[in-house]
Order: sequence, then structure tokens, then C-alpha cells
Amino acid sequence: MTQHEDSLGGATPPRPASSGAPFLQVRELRVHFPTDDGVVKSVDDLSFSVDRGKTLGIVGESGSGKSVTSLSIMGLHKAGTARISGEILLDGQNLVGMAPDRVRQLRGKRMAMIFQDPLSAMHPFYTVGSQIVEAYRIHNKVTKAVARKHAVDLLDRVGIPNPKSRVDDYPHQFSGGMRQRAMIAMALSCDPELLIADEPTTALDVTVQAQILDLIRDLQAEFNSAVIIITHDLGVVAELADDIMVMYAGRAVEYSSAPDIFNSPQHPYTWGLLGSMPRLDRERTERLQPIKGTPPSLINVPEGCPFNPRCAYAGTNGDLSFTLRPEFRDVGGGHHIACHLGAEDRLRIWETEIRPKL
Amino acid sequence: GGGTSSSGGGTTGGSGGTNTPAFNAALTNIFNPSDKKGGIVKIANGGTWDSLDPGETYYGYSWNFLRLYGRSLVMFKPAPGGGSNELVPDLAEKLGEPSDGGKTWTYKLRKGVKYEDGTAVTSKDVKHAVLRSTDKETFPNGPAYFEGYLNLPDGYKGPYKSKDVNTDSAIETPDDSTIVFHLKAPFGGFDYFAQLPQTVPVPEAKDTGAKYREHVIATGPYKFDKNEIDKGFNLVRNDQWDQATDPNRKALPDGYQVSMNVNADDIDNRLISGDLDIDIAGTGVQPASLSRVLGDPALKANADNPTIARLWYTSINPTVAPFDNKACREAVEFAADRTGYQTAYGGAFSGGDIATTLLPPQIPGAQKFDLYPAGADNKGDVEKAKAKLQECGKPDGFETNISYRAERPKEKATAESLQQSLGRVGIKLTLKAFPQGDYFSQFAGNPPYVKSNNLGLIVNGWGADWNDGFGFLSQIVDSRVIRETGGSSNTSVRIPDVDKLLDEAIGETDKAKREAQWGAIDKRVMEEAVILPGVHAKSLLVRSKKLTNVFISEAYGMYDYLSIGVA
Amino acid sequence: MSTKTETGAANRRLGEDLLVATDLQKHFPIRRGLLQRQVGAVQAVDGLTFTVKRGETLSLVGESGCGKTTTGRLLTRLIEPTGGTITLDGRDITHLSSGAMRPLRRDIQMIFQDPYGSLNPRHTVGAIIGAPFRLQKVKTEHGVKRAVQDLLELVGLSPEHYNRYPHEFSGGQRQRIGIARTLALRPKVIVADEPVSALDVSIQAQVVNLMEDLQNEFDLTYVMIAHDLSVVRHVSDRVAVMYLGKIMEIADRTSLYERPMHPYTVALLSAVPIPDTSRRDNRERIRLTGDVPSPINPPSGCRFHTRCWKAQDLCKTTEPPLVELSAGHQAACHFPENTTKLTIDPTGAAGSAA
Amino acid sequence: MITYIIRRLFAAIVLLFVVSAVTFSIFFLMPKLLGASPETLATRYVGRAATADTVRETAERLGFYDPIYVQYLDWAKGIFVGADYSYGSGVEHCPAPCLGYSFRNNQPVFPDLIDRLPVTLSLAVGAAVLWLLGGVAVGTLSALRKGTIFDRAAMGISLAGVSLPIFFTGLLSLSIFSYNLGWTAVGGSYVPFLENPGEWAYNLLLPWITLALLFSAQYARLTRAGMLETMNEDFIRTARAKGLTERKVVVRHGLRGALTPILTIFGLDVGLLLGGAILTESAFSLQGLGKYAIDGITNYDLPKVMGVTILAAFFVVVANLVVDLLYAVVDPRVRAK
Amino acid sequence: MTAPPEVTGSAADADPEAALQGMPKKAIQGRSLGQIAWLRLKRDKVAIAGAIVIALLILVAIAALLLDRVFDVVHPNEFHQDLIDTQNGTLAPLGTFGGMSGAHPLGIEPVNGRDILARIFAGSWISLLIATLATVLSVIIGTTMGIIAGFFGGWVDTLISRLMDVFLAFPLLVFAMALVGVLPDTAFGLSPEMVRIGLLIFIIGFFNWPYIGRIVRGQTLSLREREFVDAARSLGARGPYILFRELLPNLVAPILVYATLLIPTNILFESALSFLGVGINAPTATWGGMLSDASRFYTMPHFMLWPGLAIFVTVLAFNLFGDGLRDALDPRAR
Ligand SMILES: Nc1ncnc2c1ncn2[C@@H]1O[C@H](COP(=O)(O)OP(=O)(O)OP(=O)(O)O)[C@@H](O)[C@H]1O
Ligand SMILES: Nc1ncnc2c1ncn2[C@@H]1O[C@H](COP(=O)(O)OP(=O)(O)OP(=O)(O)O)[C@@H](O)[C@H]1O
Ligand SMILES: [Mg+2]
Ligand SMILES: [Mg+2]
Ligand code: NI
Repeated sequence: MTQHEDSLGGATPPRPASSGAPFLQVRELRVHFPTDDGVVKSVDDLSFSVDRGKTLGIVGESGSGKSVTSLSIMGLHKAGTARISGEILLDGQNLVGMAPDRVRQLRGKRMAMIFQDPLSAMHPFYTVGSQIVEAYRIHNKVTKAVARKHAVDLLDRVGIPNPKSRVDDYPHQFSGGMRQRAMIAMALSCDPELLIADEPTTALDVTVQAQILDLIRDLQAEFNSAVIIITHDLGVVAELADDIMVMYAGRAVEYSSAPDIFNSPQHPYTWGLLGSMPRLDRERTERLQPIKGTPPSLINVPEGCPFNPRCAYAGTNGDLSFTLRPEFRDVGGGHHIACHLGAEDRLRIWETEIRPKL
Repeated sequence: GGGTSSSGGGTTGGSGGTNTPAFNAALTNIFNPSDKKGGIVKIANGGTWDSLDPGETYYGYSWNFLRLYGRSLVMFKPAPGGGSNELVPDLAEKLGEPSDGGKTWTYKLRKGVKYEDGTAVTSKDVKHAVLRSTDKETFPNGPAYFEGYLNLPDGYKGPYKSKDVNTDSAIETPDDSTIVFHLKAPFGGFDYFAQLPQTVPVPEAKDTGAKYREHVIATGPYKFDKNEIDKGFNLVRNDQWDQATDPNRKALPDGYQVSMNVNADDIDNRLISGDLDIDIAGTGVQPASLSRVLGDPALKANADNPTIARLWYTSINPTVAPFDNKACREAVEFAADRTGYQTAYGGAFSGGDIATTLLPPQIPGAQKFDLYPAGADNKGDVEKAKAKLQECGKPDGFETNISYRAERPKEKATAESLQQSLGRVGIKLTLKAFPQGDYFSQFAGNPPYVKSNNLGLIVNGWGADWNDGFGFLSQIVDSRVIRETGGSSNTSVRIPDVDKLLDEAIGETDKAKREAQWGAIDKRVMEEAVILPGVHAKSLLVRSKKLTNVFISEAYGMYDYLSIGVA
Repeated sequence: MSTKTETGAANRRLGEDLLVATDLQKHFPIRRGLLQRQVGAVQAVDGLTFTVKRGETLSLVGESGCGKTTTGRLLTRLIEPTGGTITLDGRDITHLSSGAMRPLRRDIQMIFQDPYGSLNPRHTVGAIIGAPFRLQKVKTEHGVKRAVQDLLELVGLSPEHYNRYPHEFSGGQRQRIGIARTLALRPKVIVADEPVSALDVSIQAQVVNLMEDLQNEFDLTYVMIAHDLSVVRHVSDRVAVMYLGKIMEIADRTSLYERPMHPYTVALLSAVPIPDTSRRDNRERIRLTGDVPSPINPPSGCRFHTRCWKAQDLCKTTEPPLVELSAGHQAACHFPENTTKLTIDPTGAAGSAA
Repeated sequence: MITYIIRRLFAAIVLLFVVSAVTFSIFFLMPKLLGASPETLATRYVGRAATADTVRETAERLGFYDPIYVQYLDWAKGIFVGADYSYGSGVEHCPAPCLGYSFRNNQPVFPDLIDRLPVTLSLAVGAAVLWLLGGVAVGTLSALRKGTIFDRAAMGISLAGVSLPIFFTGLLSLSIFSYNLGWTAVGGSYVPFLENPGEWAYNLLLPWITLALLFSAQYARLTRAGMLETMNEDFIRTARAKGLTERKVVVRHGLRGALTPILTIFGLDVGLLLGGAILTESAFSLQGLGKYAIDGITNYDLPKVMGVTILAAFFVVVANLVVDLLYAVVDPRVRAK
Repeated sequence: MTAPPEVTGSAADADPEAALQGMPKKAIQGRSLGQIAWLRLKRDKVAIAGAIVIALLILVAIAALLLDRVFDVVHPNEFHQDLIDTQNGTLAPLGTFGGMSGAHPLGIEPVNGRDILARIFAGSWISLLIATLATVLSVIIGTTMGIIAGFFGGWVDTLISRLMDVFLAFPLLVFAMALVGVLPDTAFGLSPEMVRIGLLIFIIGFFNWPYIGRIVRGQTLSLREREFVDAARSLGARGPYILFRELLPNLVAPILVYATLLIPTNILFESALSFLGVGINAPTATWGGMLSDASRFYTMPHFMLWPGLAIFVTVLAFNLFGDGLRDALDPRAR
């Protein structure tokens, strides 16, 4: 990728940072998995950044590389399976290529993660309390009793009733929502500065989802940490995120502030997403507007724009879409997209074709 | 087969001593003579005793060993080589005195013999011991000579069941030291009966029937200390034993430690390494150790190779077609590979000498003859065999079965060898293995089964209860011992003349004549070709280096356990 | 429902009752102890009464574990009801034996939630879609294969897929295969258990559209089970909201979404995240606390009272009946919302049944 | 939980009943079906010199004339109320649980079993500890280094362990290590643990190793498979995300999860072994239950065989029960059910 | 509504068959699961090596069954006592390394001097036959019982599970010995050898089924919860259809894998039976029988080396192949 003054990888952060360098900065991240069938390019040339106190939402279809990205940041890819290149700067330190043990020391302390399925993500044989205690005592030299008290406090804070007695329960004795709260408590046990939540509410009911989202929001305000929230539910990011990155086939296709994405999306894929969703807040449409086709293989990513096989506007500018990979560029106001469509075309299509149908 | 006991009249017994290890150094001489007392003899048994009860045991090694804790009326002399075949008085003052033409035998007991608890031994105890041994339901394993020959009341079932029956018609005890046996018919060799452990006295008050084996009340120099049935036991000195009453025993060691059910290969290893003193079964080393012992001169110098009055043979069943035709049986005799047979049993050293007759050479009366010469190399005479098949009407041979005991590799090897050699003339054998526990009762010794399952050939073996013609032949050539319900050792000899000859020989009082008759019976049986003799057994024994006063007792075909001491 | 005109929909709505559930119950026994005595029951479904009219789409919504799937399995008679009756097209099928039920299975079919689990991974697509023909011994004009290929085309797959295995398809395509299978017998009613929940939004829309098209083409009646309220609004004619094995509210789509009467429905609707950042801060939210109680020991009275912000003592003791509070709008609540027109007497309503 | 245990014990009793009935049939019904008369059966137990009368009496005494179920019930009755046995000069009461008297040497079976149990117990437990430790260690390392030389070699070597029968490896190792090198005790040595724990261990070392070799392969493979699976679980990722050291991740989180299924098989194996390690006990001349069983079988000593079979089945049942209870201890999810 | 283009299918986190995701488009066309497994297996060099060895073994076994001589010179049951040291009485083979020579490449047995190579060849078919057929028997019984127990549950399950406990609780070796000792040698007009082979197959197979039964039961328990079973039921499928058409195909993989791992165990079992005197009748050669014979001559290890090696190679081959098969059939194993 060539360097552009306005590209994300460049010196200028995508959104002018309010103070100093962003807390997390990812530059030209590539995560490739060599497999028997070929190289899976799960993440290809991805750049973004998050500031302290800010929330970045990453959305995209299943398999678009959201989880792989978050695991790369946490250094959780199994040794030897992933080929990672690029830079992941956490508070200025590059995590890519850092000694595994040093990354380990950062994990849990400076950056923490919440997973999608809290039941399988917690060890079934240990009590919830002991799992939180364990997380706390790795990074804090305290006695068990102190750590336990800390665990009870945390459980209390994430809204578990009777934390004193529930601390000795096993994960299976918790309901889904409580498990996710416990996971959050575990992640927060060492006051991490970066919190990654990978589909934290996908497994939950709407009412519980709302509780959890509120909780994350409140906690972020309290801890002032940087948060990355990964989901494929645009509604969820709309509730939480300051910035939103839309991913497709291992790449970012659109990146902007949250209102921007919802009010003036510029990438056909984002349009497609919005069009596929029935919405409670709008008039009921007669018919949904699905994106045709299925997500691409990450081994043979289509040439040109990876979205071209499913894009209704792929033909509008010659065969550009089929041959040239569109650059991810700033189209003004920190709004980044990767699309060959011209600015006017985009605006016109959005205003005339897409918006009215939503 | 019979107990592992034997005898030998012919061998000249040396009695000198030697201290230099050499192959067969203890065969006819005392090796390492010594009078030093003390030490513990460590003994192992690959299996278990049939019974430690003197009234019930039938194993040769057991009879040999039993003399340490029990005293029968008469015993074999503890002397090297042929000297051991001599009967000497033990509990009795002298050998039996016959009267009534050999129908009544009287023994006088020595004075001062006591049980381990200090009570004196009386003739009533001997009588009780003999009578109880006739209860075969309680003591199934023991020999049955007494009930066969004593003039017991009809329907007598032993002292437990026939409690108040007067048995004076069979045994009288006029006083505490006299015992008189009354037989149904004259029997010249009654002293052989009197040496049976069944005459070891059993105090009636302490007789617990089948449980007596758990604690036999000792009369010998040793008594039981700890006895765990089927696992092992210890013998310690019996302080009530008085050397003055016993001219035969030296009682050198302080005690014996016996373990049972020890892996046979392990026994060899331990013997060779000196960790063990005696392999009590006395049948020699396992095949695995054979090459080791024979291949290493140092080891070989610590080995002895005695002959045993035992014949390994194969019965040829005339009840199974086509063996109802004598010529077909003879074809087998001719076709068999004798060296193969010998090798199957372990070769010249551990197997034995090729046999052409029934009687082992050490039994008085044994004659050397060979009715079916097997060619120069002893590998069978194929031409003659084919001729016999022609005569039998089966020129192309025939098919039949051969049975053996599954647990006995040597018998398996024999069957395989016969399959090879008989196969040369077209006799096709199918091998049938049977569990040895049921071999005689259900299968090979069960005439209806044999017939219906076409067991033409039955791998078999027999050892003399003691070294004389009667002891050797009576159970294997007498057609009257064949039981239709199974369980007999004789499976193929049904020759009326032989039965008659046997009766005559038993009644014969002239020793020389009698011995000649044994030889004649042997020949008569061989003529009928119902038995294919294999080998007259020998065994390769490892002589533990720690032992003193070691020698082979020809009577038992193994080391004399009574005399052994430890350095 | 692009082609479904308002009149057409109305016509259908006037259609007769096709599937009627009356006081339907399913209690899964819990057995314990030496003799495996029943010590309790999971009251998965506890007294459902509703009708499905020919040609309409009735949706069941509710939180996880409230008994939606159980209801679906009861309607298709995959499980035996503990109580109540089910009539299909006028015929009582509540306790039909599996043998007697077999021919009726042509009329009522089910689409399953998990597009991965509902197709046998060892069977080809041809075998899967052909199974109904074979099992029901349906004669086809040009042979089973042809019929299957027609079905494949119908659901937007290629006939060449006949010999492929399910693993070669994406989730959306698999769901199409599942739909094709249910269509094979030309059923009157299709019970669809969360047909799109496992799918990505973009694919979800494809499947939703397909189901609509098929409904129009074959005059299908759907019982749609779902938990995504946005999707439900899009696809249904009527919606039933379930909570802990009971129906809390059942109404026309518009009525329900615009004037929810039951507090639970209100809470559900307000919890749905809206993809619109402008609404983020000025939305009026109702946040329920806690979780759904256990169906083994459901709360007394109104089952929702433990989480209801309007609950009063009455709710703890008396179970509110499902009553029609406005035309075509029934709710089971002592203190319903949006009922300006009707005033009800909570105490008096307690005894009367819906 | 209590009712669960009671129910299991009840099932266990039924199971023991079935096992004993089948064993009984094999020894008596089967030969009968194949044409054996009570007398032919009795011939097994009368020695060489028996007369027809004796055979009949013995058949009578052993109850062979009774219908087979009566014989079985008589035997079974002894377990609960004891039994009386004639031993010639008198009658002896065998107190409950009476598993009968040996047909061969008139020894009551139950005390014999109790007497031999410690040997088998020592053998089985010692070996089990060895193979569990060895197998799990090798399996874990293999899983963590999947596909490396170490992995392949460890798996290959462990297979060599299973390919050789123990009656062979036992003899060979005895001959090498005990007799040639003198490192280990000779065959047949056994000292009770309470007498001298050091000697006990020294004497059993070689049998332990030989026996363990046979099993550890299987355990290594099981552990490897289990670890490969567990290490892919989500909770492992969580543990790493917390910043746990790799060692803790593997041991505290990975092994803990992987070992539970192994527990089931382990319980069954130990249970089976407690019923007697026939081949090992023969090779090393250990007077345990296996040896006792073989002895019983080769002599058609039915009460012995019944005794060992029942005891062995009992151990399997108990082991299964213990495993299930242990499961509940280890896995809280099981406890809930 | 547009028909979607050709599938590539990367949407499959929860997909048990997801192994194919991301494969090139062309390679994916119309491949059955068997083909996929085969493709994966083909890449597993070690497993293929195992498979080749197994194939060779089977070839050898068939050859041994058809030809009664190996290399046209040596018969497996032919004695060569001229090559045995009868002179010294050791009965060991003359010459070094257990009598290895051109005529007897692997040496000869002590005592009777039979050719070891010939016996290994001759023994191959019986050893493999017993092992495989016993395995087949176990698989048939175990699968049927396991599938029935798992599918019907309730008292049927309890009954079958307890039955499995009964079988597992039997000391198998003890049992086999008792049974072989009691049963007759001839039956059904078969040769005694075949009867004995049949008997061993029966015993080994019949007592091993609970192991497979347990596995199948467990799998069935989880399979029957899968929605495709409900789907079949909702189409009106009867019990047998579901059992054998829907469930069984899904059980093939674990069964196959377990079977390959059971075969070597059975070979060893036969050897233990031989050792205890209840194996195949002499003089027929089997590997197990050779090993048990050899144990009597453990001081001459070469004598057991070859049958031991044969068993080892077989065990290794089957295990490696079985492992490979498992990996190939189970997408999670990668
Ligand atoms: N270890 C791995 N080896 C090979 N491919 C991998 C590996 N991990 C992930 N992938 C592939 O990388 C791609 C991106 O996966 P990722 O899990 O990041 O998707 P996602 O966006 O999180 O999807 P979802 O919404 O389903 O969670 C997928 O195609 C996946 O199959
Ligand atoms: N076979 C069964 N045995 C016992 N309890 C059951 C069974 N099936 C379902 N249940 C219970 O019945 C209740 C309702 O289950 P059901 O599957 O119908 O819920 P659902 O609404 O479909 O939930 P979800 O949204 O999670 O699919 C749950 O508490 C469930 O645990
Ligand atoms: Mg993900
Ligand atoms: Mg459901
Ligand atoms: Ni660029």
C-alpha cells in the first residue's frame, strides 16, 4: 500500500486525537493463516486507532476478520499458526514481534477482552470467584483474601446480586447475562486501559443485552479506558460507539464517526447492510433489500474491490472495480472509505436510491 | 500319569563323597558331604502340592519331602544312586513280617517316637491314618492300594462315615506298638505299601479330616510353622523329635522355607543365581534355561542328569478305527520319528533316552527289545510303515486325531512331531489340545469320548509309584482299571492275556520269576502295538551351590530332600 | 410481503381458523430419587390459547427459554402435549399416534433454527429434499429427482446442487435447502423456528424475502418463531409475545408495535438497539432487571411481576387472564398500558377466561 | 446424591448377580448342555483312584444332581447367611459372606481372596500411579508439541509398549534387571506394605514398570487427544487473555479439563486390574487374585473362579461408582444433575 | 430474489464441517465427505504409510492363505531338526542369530527348527482374520446396542447400559479360558481349526462390544438431539429409518476409527490366549502363538523378535492409520 498523507497508516490519525497519540494504534495489520488449502488472508492491510475514553465499533459479516483482529491485538493467536505483520502500538509500544512473555504481562493488565460465549469462555471447573481472583493475582501481588474481596467488589459493581455468596458459584450456575457480567468483571479486574469486547451480547436476549450494553457504557465512563466493541449488529454499535469501522473480507471498507456512518454512509457494502435490516424505528418497508451473494473466500479474495461480485455499482466506472484494489482513503472529515465510486456518484446513489428505501 | 516317583534296582550305588563340581557329580555320590547343622533351605514349587496331608498326597516329590515331617512305617534309604531303592524301617523297628503266606503283615513300632506336641505315637494312630486314607471322598488324591488290598468290611467308607464299624478284619492293633495288616490276597511287596505316606501316624483326636492338611502333626524332625495353602509354608525344628529313635535322618538345616506357584522360569533363574536352593518338583530346568546350562561349562558342572522311572508315550487306541486293525497300529510304530519324540521332550539331557519298551531300565525285570526298528537314524522306517498300511488296507494312509494337554508344551511338541513323521506315510493327524485338569476325566481318559471323537492317538506319560514292575505297570496295562465314566490313565490297553498275566505276576512269590513276568507283559503289550513308547525320562537338575550333602535318590529320581544341608 | 396487498392480506385474515391451540400445555417431568419419581416439572408451555388463520403469519416472540420452540414442536406434534388441544384444519391432532399423524404431516411442516444441525451432514442435498417424497410415498410426475430439482430452483438454488453435501453450502443456502424440504409436501402450515437467527444480516434478508415470496406463491400459513423484534415486525401479520410459557400479549402487528399494552412487550421493544445514533441519548428506555425466572418454579400470580415496574400486590396473587382489550388485541395484564379507550376492572377480570 | 449412590449400589447387586449366574452357567450348564452327566463333572474332583461309588458320592456332595438353579441358589445363599461344609471328620460353618469352599483343597474361598487382595492391590495401584503419571506427562508434552519429532517418537515408542505381551516383557525384564544386573528384586518377592514400605516398593518396582508400560501408551494417547481438544477450548483463550503464564494455562486450565474423561477409563482399568492381573502375576510369581483365578480355572475349581469373578466384578462396579462420584467432585456441572 | 452465485462458504464458525472453508472454488465441486476425508488423509504421510503397511499385510495374508509355501522352499510346519543342536542337548538352532541363513532368512525355531519367516507369513492371515472379524463382530453388536440405547433412552438405555457393565465387569481372560476349555472342538462340519478360529473370534468380539457400544451410545445421545432427527420425524419417518438412515451414517467415522484401533488390541488378545493354552490349535502358526511359544525360550530373544516385530508393525500401522483417519474424519482435530 502506498503511503498517502490521508491514509490511516500515515502520520495523521484518522480522527484528530484530542491529546497526543492515540492509545491503541494499528497500522497495516496483516494476519495470514497458511493452511492446507492456501493462505487465509483473514486480515489484510488494516489500520485504525482508538483513544482513551473512546469506543470503536467494528462491524462486518461473519468471517470478515473482526475476531482475528482483536486476537492479534491481544497476542492470542496460537504460536506458529498466524503470520502477523504490521504494527500494533499500545501506548507507543509495538506488540507485533514483542517477546511473548512481555505481551503476556500486558494482557489482563493493560488490555483485556470479553468473549462472545461466556459459558464456554469460562472454565467449567472453577468458581467464578476463583477465576476472577486468578486474573487479579497474576498482576497484583496480594493475598488470596484481598483478591477475593476485590472479586466480590467487582461482581457487585457489574450488578450481580448477592456477590458475597455468588462469588463461590460455578459458571453454569449463572444465567447467561450474569455470566457475561462475570466475564466483564474478570476483564476489569486489573483496570485495563484497553477493553476489547468481541460480540459481548450476541448470545443474549434483548433485555439482557440492553443491560450489558448499559453496563459497558457506564464502566467505560468510570474507567476512561479505550473500548473496541465488535459485533455484526449495527444497532449495538449505534448505542455505544464513537467511531465505527465496517469490515469486509479482512479489510476496512468504511470508517467514520458513528453518526456519520448512519447518516451518510458512503460505501455500497454499508448501504447493503443498512438495507438488509428491518428497522423498528422506521416505517415498515414492503421488502428488504438484501446484499446478493455470499461473502468471499479469504483465500481467493476477488481481484479489484473484494466486494465487486456483490456490488450493484461495480460496473459504473469501467472495470476498475474488477482490477484495482480501491484505496482506503479519507473522503473528508475523517470519513474513510475504500471504493472506486466518485464522490458525487456516492452522494447521488445514497440520496436517491438508498436512503428512500430504508 | 502317576506320581513323579521312581526306583532303580540295577544301578550300583556309590557312597563316596566329592567336593569338586562336575556334571553328574551328585548322581551316584554325595556331593559336598557335611554334617554341619544350621541354615534355612529355600524351596520353590512351580505349582502346588496336591496335598500336604500324608494320607492324600500322590506326588513323588511330596513323598520325598514328606519324610521331613512325617515318619511312615518303612522308608526308602536316604542313600545316593541305587542304594536308595532299599527299603529300611522308619517308624517300625524292622521291615514287615509276613505270615499266612503273605496275607498278614506285622510291624512293631519303635519306642519313644513322639508327635510335635509331645504325645507318644501308638499303633492305633497308624491304623487310623491308614483307614482314613481309604475315604476317597475326603481324600480324593491319594493312592488307593490299601482299600484295594486290605480285607476291609464290605461297604466300609472310612472312619468318618463308618464310625463304629469294626475294622479288625483289616488292621489289628493288639498293643500300642504292634500293628497287623490283613490282606484279601497274598502280596509279597507289602513293604512298599508300608513306605507310603499313608502310614504316617495321624492322632485321631487331632484329625480334622480334609482340613488336616493345614496343620499336619509332625513326627519327623521338622514341623509346620506357618502354612498358607497354595502360597507357601515354613518348616521349623520339631523339638520332640529324638535323633535316638531315628537312624535315617540327619536333620541338618534349621528349617525350610517353601513357596508355591512360582513361575517356572523364574525358579530356574533363582536356582542359577543362588537365590533358591531347590526346585522341589525335581523335573528339571525349563527349555529357556536348557541352552544356558548346557552351553556354559561352569553351569553344567553344577548340574545333574538323573534318569527317572517314567515313560513318556503315546497310546494307540484300538477302539478308534482304523486302529482296530493291528497293522494300522504297527504302521504308526514304524513311522514314528523317535529322535523327534526325544527332541520334543527336551533332547537327550532334559528329555530322556529313546524308549522301545514300556518298562524303564532301572525297574527290575525290564528287558531290552525293539519290535519296530526305526532305521539307523532312529527316524522311523517309512518303508515298513507303508507296507503295514498296505496290509491294513489303507495304502494311502488315513486321518485321525491326536490329543495332548494344552498346558504342556512338550506334549504339544510331541504331537507336532508325530504329525510330521506320520505325515510321511500319509497318516494325517489333527491336533487336539485339552485342558490338563480335565484331560483324563472328560477327554482322553474317557472311553466314550475317545471313541466318539476319534482320538486315535493320545499323548500320555506314566511314572512308577515305586520302582518295581507292579508299581509301574498295574495302572497302565490292566484293562480292568479303565472306567467308562472317565479318569483312568490306561486308555488303550485292553488285552485279556495281559490282565491274566498281571494277576499271575502279582500272586507270584518268587521274586526272580515275578520280575521275569513283568518283562513278558511288557513284550506282550508291545506286540499288540497299542502303545508307542517315546522316551524314558531324564531330567536336568541344577544343583544349587549352597547345598551340602547333595545326592540323587534313584528311588525318587531327584535329589534326596531328607539329607540335604546348606552351607 | 411486497406483493401482499392490504386487501389481499385482509382477505386472508378473514380466512377460517387453520390451526387452533387451546390451553396447550407441556410440562417436562423432572425425576429424582431411587424410583425415579417425578418431583417437579419444567412448565415449558403452560396454557397457550391462540388461533392461526389460513394464509397469515403469526409470530411468537419472547426471551430465551420462554417456550417458543416447545410450542413449535407441540404444533408439529414432535412432542406430546401434556394438556390442551390442537386442531389442524378442523381435525383434533392433539393425541394422534405417530402412525395416525404421519399422513397429516404433509399439512404441517417445520423449518428449523439451526441451518447446520437440521440437515444431515451425511446426506446429499438430493437425499435430504427427496426424503419427504420417499417417506410420504408421494408420487411425482417426473420422478423424485426432477421434483427435487424443481424445488431447488424454487428456493433459488441451482439444480446442479443435487449431489452436493450440506457442508458445501453457506448458512443461508442451507436454510434454503431446509425450506425446500418443507415445501416438498406442499404443506398448509409451516412452523418456522427462528429460521433466520443464525444468519448474517445480509443473508437474513435474502431468506426473509424468499419466505415471503413462497407464502404468496403457495398460500402458506406461517407460525414464525423468533426473538428479533425487528424481523418479527417485518414478517408477521399477528404477533404473540410469550413469557415463561404463557402468552402475555397477542395482537395485530401494527397494534402491537404501536400500542403495546403489556409492560413486558413495552420493555422488550424499548430494549431493541436502534441503528440510529441520533436516538442514542433521547430514547426513553425501560430497563428490566434480573433474568427470566425458572420455569420449574414460575412466580405466582402474574408471571412477570418479579421484573415488572408496575407490579402491585394483586399481581403476586392473581394471574391476569388474556383478554381482548381492543379489537384483535389481547393482553394478560392487570395494569395494561395504552388502553385509553378501555378501562378494565382488574379484580373482576380475574375469573373470566379469554 | 445419597439416593443416587443407593440406586447405583442396587444396580451393582443386580450386576453381580448376573455375572455370577453367567459364570456358574459356563462351568455347569454349558458342559451339561454338551452332554456331561453329574458324574463326569464330579470325576474332575475325585482324583485318580476313585471308584464309581466315590464319584457318585462326590457328585452328591457337590450338589451336582440338583437342578442348576438350585445349585446356584445354594451357592448364593452362602453369601448372605453363610454355609456349612463337611470336611470329612466334621462340619464347618463358613460365615457370611461365604463364597464357598474350594472343590480341590477345601479352603474357604473368601479368606483366601482377602489374603491375596493386598498383593493385587499393591500391584495395581502402584502400576496405575506410574502409568497415569507417565502417560499423562508424555501425552501432554506430545499434545503441546504436536507434529514434532518428540510427538511422533513418544507415540511410536508407547505403541511398542503395547505391542509386546506382558508375559514376555515380564520374563525378559526379570532376567535382565533382576538376574543379570541385580537392580530389581527377583520374581515372587512380596513384602506387605505395612511390614516394610521400602521393601514393598523395591520388590514391586519391576512388575509396576512392566505393567505400567503396557497401559501408559494408551493413556499417553488419550491424554494427547484430550489435551489437543481442550487446548482449543474457549476457556483456554480466556486464561491466556488474563495473562496467565503458559505453564499455568496448560496445567491449571488445560490438564484439568482434559483429565476428566481419562478418569473414567482409568477407573475402569484399575477396577479390572484389581480383579487380578493374570499375566503379570504369573510372570512375576505374585500370589494375587489373578494367579488365584488361573489356578481356579485350570483346576475347574468353581468356587474359586466364582469368588474371583465376583470380586473382580465388584471392583469394576465400585471403581465405576467411585469414578462417577469423583466426576461430581471434579466437574461441578455433573454435581448439579 | 436472485439466486446466489456459486458457493464458497466461509460462513462457518459453528460449522462442524467447516474444514473446507476457504478452499479454492474449483476444488470444492461436488466432493463427498469421503472424498474430503480422503484428500486430507492423502496429505497425512504418516497415515498413508500406515495404510500402505496394512495393505501389504493384507496382501501377505491372502498370499499366505493361498500358497502354503513361502518362496517355494519352506513350509511353515516343516521340521528341520537337522539344524538343531541336539548334540549338546540345548535344542537351540545351530549357527548364529537363531539359525539365520539364506534358506531361513529369519532363522528357525528351537526344538523343531521350523522356519520363522514361513510361520510369520502363514500366521498373518489367522492373526489378521481373528483380529478383524472379532472387531467386526464387536462393531456390529456394539453399534446396534449403542444406537438403540442412545436413541430410545429410558429403560432401554438403562437395560443396555447395565448389560454393558456386566460385560465389562467380567474378567475377560478368565472367562475366555473357561469357555474355550468347555466348548467342543468340532461343530457345524467345520474343521477344528476353523471352529477354534470361530470360537476365538466370538469370544474376543463378543466381549469387546461394550467398548464400542459405549462410544456409539454417547454419540447417538448427542446426535439424536440434532435437529435433522426432528426434521426426519416431522416428515413422518419411523424409528428404524431414523436409526439406520439418519443416525448410522453419522456414526461411521467414530466407529471406523475405533475399529482400526481395536484390531491390534485383538491381535494381542489372541496371543494372551495362546499363552494361556487356549489359543489356536497347534501346529497352525499365529503371531500370538509364536510369541507365547517364544516366551518359553526368552533367553533366545531372536525367537520372539520377529513375531513381536510383526505385531508391532501391525499395531503401529493400524494405530497410525486410525489416528490419521480420525484426523481426516474429524474436522476439529486440526
Ligand atoms: N487459526 C486460523 N486458521 C485459519 N483460518 C483462520 C484462523 N482463524 C480465523 N481464520 C479465518 O479467518 C477469517 C476471519 O475470522 P474471524 O473469526 O476474524 O471472523 P469474524 O469477523 O470474527 O466472524 P464472526 O462474526 O463469525 O465471529 C475466517 O474466514 C476464519 O475462517
Ligand atoms: N426435553 C426437555 N426436557 C426438559 N426441559 C425442556 C425440554 N425442552 C425444553 N425444555 C425447557 O423448556 C423451557 C422452554 O424451552 P424452549 O426450547 O421452548 O425455549 P425457547 O423459547 O425456544 O428458547 P430459545 O430462544 O433459547 O430457543 C426451557 O426452560 C427449557 O429448558
Ligand atoms: Mg468473531
Ligand atoms: Mg428455541
Ligand atoms: Ni494506500
